[in-house]
Amino acid sequence: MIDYTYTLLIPLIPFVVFLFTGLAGHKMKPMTSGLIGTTGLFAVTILSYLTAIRYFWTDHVEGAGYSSLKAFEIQWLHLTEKLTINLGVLLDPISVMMLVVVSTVSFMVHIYSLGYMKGDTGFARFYAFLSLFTFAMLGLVLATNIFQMYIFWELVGVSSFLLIGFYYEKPSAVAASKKAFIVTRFADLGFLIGILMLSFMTDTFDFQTLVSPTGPAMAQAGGAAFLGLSGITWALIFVFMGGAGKSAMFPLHIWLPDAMEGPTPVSALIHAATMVVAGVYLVARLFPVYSMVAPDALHVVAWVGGISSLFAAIIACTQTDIKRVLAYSTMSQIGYMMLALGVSGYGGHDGLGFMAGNFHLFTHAMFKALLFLGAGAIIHAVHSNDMRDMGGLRKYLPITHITFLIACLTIAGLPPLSGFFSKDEILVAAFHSNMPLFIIEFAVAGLTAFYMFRLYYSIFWGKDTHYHHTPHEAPATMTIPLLILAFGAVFSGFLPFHELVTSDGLPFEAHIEYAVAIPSVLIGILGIVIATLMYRKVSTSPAKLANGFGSFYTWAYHKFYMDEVYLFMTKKVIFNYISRPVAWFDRHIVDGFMNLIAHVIERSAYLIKGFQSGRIQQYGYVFVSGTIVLVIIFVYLW
Amino acid sequence: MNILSLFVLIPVLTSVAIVFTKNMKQTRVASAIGMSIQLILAAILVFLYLNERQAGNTAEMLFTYDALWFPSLNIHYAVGVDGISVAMIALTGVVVFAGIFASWNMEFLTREFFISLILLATGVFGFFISIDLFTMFLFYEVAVIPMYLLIGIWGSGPKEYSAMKLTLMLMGGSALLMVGLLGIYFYSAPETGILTWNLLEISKINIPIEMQRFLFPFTFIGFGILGALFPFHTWSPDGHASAPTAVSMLHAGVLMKLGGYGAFRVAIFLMPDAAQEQAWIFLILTSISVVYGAFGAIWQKDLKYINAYSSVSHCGLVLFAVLMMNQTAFNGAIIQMISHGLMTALFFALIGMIYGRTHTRMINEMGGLMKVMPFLGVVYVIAGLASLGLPGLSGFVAEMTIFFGAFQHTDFFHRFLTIMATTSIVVTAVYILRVVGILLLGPIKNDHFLHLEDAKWHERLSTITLVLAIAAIGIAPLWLSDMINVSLAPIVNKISMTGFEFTSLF
Amino acid sequence: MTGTIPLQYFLIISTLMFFTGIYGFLTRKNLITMLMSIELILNSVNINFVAFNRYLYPDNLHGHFFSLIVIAVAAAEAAVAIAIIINIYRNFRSIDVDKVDEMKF
Amino acid sequence: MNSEILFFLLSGMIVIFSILTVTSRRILRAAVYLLFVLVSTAGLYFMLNYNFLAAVQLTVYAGGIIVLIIFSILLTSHISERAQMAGKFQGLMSALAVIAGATLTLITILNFSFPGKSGIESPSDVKAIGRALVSYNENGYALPFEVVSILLLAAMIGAIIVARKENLAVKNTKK
Repeated sequence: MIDYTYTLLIPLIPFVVFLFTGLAGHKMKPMTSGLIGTTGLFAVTILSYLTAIRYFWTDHVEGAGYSSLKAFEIQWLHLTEKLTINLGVLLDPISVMMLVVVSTVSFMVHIYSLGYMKGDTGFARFYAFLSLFTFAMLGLVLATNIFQMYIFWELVGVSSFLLIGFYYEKPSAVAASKKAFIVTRFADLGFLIGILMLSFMTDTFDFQTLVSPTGPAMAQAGGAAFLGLSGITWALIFVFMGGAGKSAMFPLHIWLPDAMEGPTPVSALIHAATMVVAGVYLVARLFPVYSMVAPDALHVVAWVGGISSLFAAIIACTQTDIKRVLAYSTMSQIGYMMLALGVSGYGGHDGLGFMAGNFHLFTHAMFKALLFLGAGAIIHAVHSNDMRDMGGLRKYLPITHITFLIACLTIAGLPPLSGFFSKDEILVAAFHSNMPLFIIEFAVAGLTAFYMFRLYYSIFWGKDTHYHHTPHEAPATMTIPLLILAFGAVFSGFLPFHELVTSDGLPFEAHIEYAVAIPSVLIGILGIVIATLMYRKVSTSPAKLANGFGSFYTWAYHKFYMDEVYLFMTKKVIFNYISRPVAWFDRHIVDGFMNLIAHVIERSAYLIKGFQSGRIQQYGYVFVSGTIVLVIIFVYLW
Repeated sequence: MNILSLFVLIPVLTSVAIVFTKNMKQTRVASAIGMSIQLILAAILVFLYLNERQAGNTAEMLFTYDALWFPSLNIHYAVGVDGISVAMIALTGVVVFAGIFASWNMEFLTREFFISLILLATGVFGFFISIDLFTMFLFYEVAVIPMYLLIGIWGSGPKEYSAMKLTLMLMGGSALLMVGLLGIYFYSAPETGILTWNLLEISKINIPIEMQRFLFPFTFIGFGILGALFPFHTWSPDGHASAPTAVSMLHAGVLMKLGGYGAFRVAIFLMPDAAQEQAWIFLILTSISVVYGAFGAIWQKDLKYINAYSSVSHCGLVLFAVLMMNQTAFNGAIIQMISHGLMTALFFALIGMIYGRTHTRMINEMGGLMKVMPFLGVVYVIAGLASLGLPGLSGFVAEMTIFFGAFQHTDFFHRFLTIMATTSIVVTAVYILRVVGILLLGPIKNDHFLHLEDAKWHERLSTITLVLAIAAIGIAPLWLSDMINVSLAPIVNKISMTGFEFTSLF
Repeated sequence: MTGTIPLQYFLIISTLMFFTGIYGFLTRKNLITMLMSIELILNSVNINFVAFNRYLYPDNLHGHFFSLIVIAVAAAEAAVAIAIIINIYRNFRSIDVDKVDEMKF
Repeated sequence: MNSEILFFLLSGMIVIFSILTVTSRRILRAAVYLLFVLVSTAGLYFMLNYNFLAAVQLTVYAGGIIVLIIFSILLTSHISERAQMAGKFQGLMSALAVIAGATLTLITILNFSFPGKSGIESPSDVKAIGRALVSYNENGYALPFEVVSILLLAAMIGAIIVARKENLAVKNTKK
């Protein structure tokens, strides 16, 4: 057995850094804590790459397939005789892949933030939170069991909450952080119920046991517990609810656009590359269970993914805040990944969707982090989030411009950039198993190209806006990560994912299917062309188009009024129709009843009190008449 | 000298010492020394206990001591601890210690205040070490009665009303409890005829089922009132709102735990048959408590009310778990008691400190406090996160253990209630974040707040002690959980002897 | 000297005096008049003692001495009571029994 | 015959003045009526041949207590002041109770057959009384005598202290 115990350090280093900078951060120079965080992350990145290389190549026996192995495990809590919560490190293709993604993006963001956050009062705090997040995310990725995943899932949620609300003096940031936390918390409730059901049925939390083809989970197939679905299907749907909340799937997506209130590096790290794909990762983790015993749950995953991607793409076409456009784009791309998992089968070439989903996760992390960091550089230069305040920036921000363009081309799926490969695999997988979803995704591919280039042209071309300060290129700490990520976005598509990350650990043959690839490239180009025509120069055509769609445009612009529905549900229904009556009921009915008892006793005491008036003559009267009565009774009547 | 008796003796000696102190400084130093010794003693007890268990001592109760106290009723001063009581004693030690430092600046009648506070602590410690039902009850009353003075004299707002309400409702509980305990006493020896108050001896026999049916509700509700059982919880919001800081801490932190502990130790342990039969009624009530308390907290505007309702919800979860009656749920209940004790004490300490600075507890009058008092703000957020069950802090461990324990029941009724109870974690998040958002974050609402100071050393000491305890349980729960688990075995055995099937009710 | 007067006559007189005293005690508001009513009651009791002594047990003087002692007690009681009344008057400017209610409730 | 007339005269005075004592609205007059009652009672004692007791009654009661009462009346109220009486309801109820009580007692007294005299009459002159007061044999009253003397002393001290309370209070605060 090859010793991987050192992987324990991967999550522990950020944790130690978090404790250190969190407790002592305000005592040292801001930059020191930033450098400590970055150095820690550098070590983590090195370890992760080392692990990946060892796991995928040097320690791998040719042709044997990749198995999962537990590098480390300790008991954390003992629940019942059968259920024990462990903490540990699990290595298998997807966790190692995620390790690379998380550490790379996190490292880039750490470097980038040295420039971006410079001078901010909460610099040390920012790095402490970043380390906390990285710790939690790595713990989630390396979880050996579903409960450990849940633990870190919550920790990830809270660090996301802390980072979204980083500018805590801004009410909108506070509201956004609250919203993000509560919505995902609600989803996590589903996750928890799912875990409860799953663990009860299978008596284990352990991933290796759960996904093993002879494991207890597989024995649960079939049967109909409720509404025609089996118990385990329901359990997995609930688990997926947790994933959908974290991954901002429709209809639990509403927190993601608001989460853009956080600092831009945070959006890049958490809300684009890592945390939001946790849902995908969760489904991928349990994929054998989904695929073998609960195909119905997998259909749910596929459709939720498909609908989300279309929904988000439409909204993205109408938004003007660049970070929100990117947020909807993220949601749309995650929809892709979910869909890929949802349409996938298990084993061999059937598992193409699985591979494609993970592949897309990987490439998406690169180009979306790049887009966000680019957007950060733009915001850094312009001090605005709104694309209407921008235009003609290509002259001022050459590096940002180039890297941003690369990212846009990648997401539009043009060969030979990485986005093309991963997206193509997804479309192929959908094409072979589910036609309606394929059509949706095909349309989304065009929309994606359109709105990304709308964004691109609005920022870098279009009108020549006059700025108060001449925008200048970001410092090297910010541009270097952009370049590195651009490199990743361009070349990560050539990674042989079909050999590395597959549903059953065995490599299979994958090739480009031209029947799907060519139309998808064409529709991408079509989207780019339309965007070019409309937005490269200032023109009235966007407004015309918007008018042409009429109320549909208005709906999309208002995000289909999802926020309003939620607001209605929370403010009106929960606050006014549940919480307020409960509070009233408690004060007036329950407490009123208690007070009533007290009042009745007091009244009766008041009545009796008259007898004990303190008036001596009354006492005397009672005494005399009492004596008389007693004498009559005992002397005469007895 | 038995180590357990020290737990009662030291507070008493401290109170005596306080009588002879001359000014505020001496008084608080005396109390701080006394309660620090108490805390150290609690730590030593945990250590000794674990050692003893390690050495293979499998007796149900350790460090027992028994002295006949009142022969004609066979009342003993009988003490002894198992893992559960040791855990509760450790909790009490921590909370009392923190409470002393939280009331460091009590200027009005300092001596009397600390004496009452320590008297209350004496009662609580005594309760947890007793295994004689009568002494237990005695200490229970000792703990409850100083509360009246503490709220009535040192409280704020409608303090007389609250003190009266709290005391009367708790006394009502005691009255029910007394009936229950007397009943247990008179049915404690069906064969030998020598009646006993001793918990262990009673547990060896079976009280006749007819009597159990009658006595269980008395005992359970009697303890339940102290444990904020719906609908007998209304003393809690008013009482907490009026009580001074340290009293709220002690009250919510440990005194309410007397209810849960008693319900578990006496009601369930001694009358398992009736408990199985009647659990469903109380389960419904406690599930209501859990959800209802959480929803009630959303609408409140006073920090202490919010916390009081949150306590209703969390303590409801304790009773809920106790009634689920299996090992995991019991374990969860005990951890939840400890966890809630720590975090609610922390909350009340913080609220007291904030109130001491801003002179208001209305959240809509405050805002942006994080900027002016970062230390208190951060600790408040930590307390809030513990309360909403963040992994790594104690609340999570407790809640998860409870939910998994409760989910062991296979029937629809229990499942449904469990899922209902789990929804409370979302609602908890809502009200905690609402408070944090309004109170600490956002812009500073009042210029007057700009001049406020952050925590003083004693406040830091008080809060850090609690935070450390919360984090310790949250990060490494296994030792605590194992310590409790071992002690649960006799109780679970006794319960499993009853052949009652819940489903037969329907 | 009593001649043919039966014992009952003395008892009737004492009874009437006793109940008159009680009536006074129950109806007067003034503390001094209440004290006077008590004197009446004591006095009626004395008559009883003396009459029983003379009529039923003339061979000893128990009743007689009892009365003597009651008189002494009455004197002491009157002295203390009046001291109290004067003190009350000083504090309340009234000796009305209903107005002295400082300690009530 | 003479004695009967005297008895009825005395008893008539007692009853009438008793009632006047408790009903008179002028306190000073009530005190005087009380004096008459006490004097008449002394008359009854004379009739019963207890001369010493009658003398004590006259000196202590009529002489001492009544004077004390009158003094206190003068200290606490004006001569012209009319005493307040109880409300009608209270008066009526008290009268009813008192009448019931009196009736009951009278019925009892009249229905009870008292035993006759027993033994020989013992002397009740001052010399015999003096002897009895200080002797401690079967018919001696040394103990009650001493007790009463202590009581009187205590009452005297008590009365002084109570009446002087204000001065004491002043002293205490000074200290």
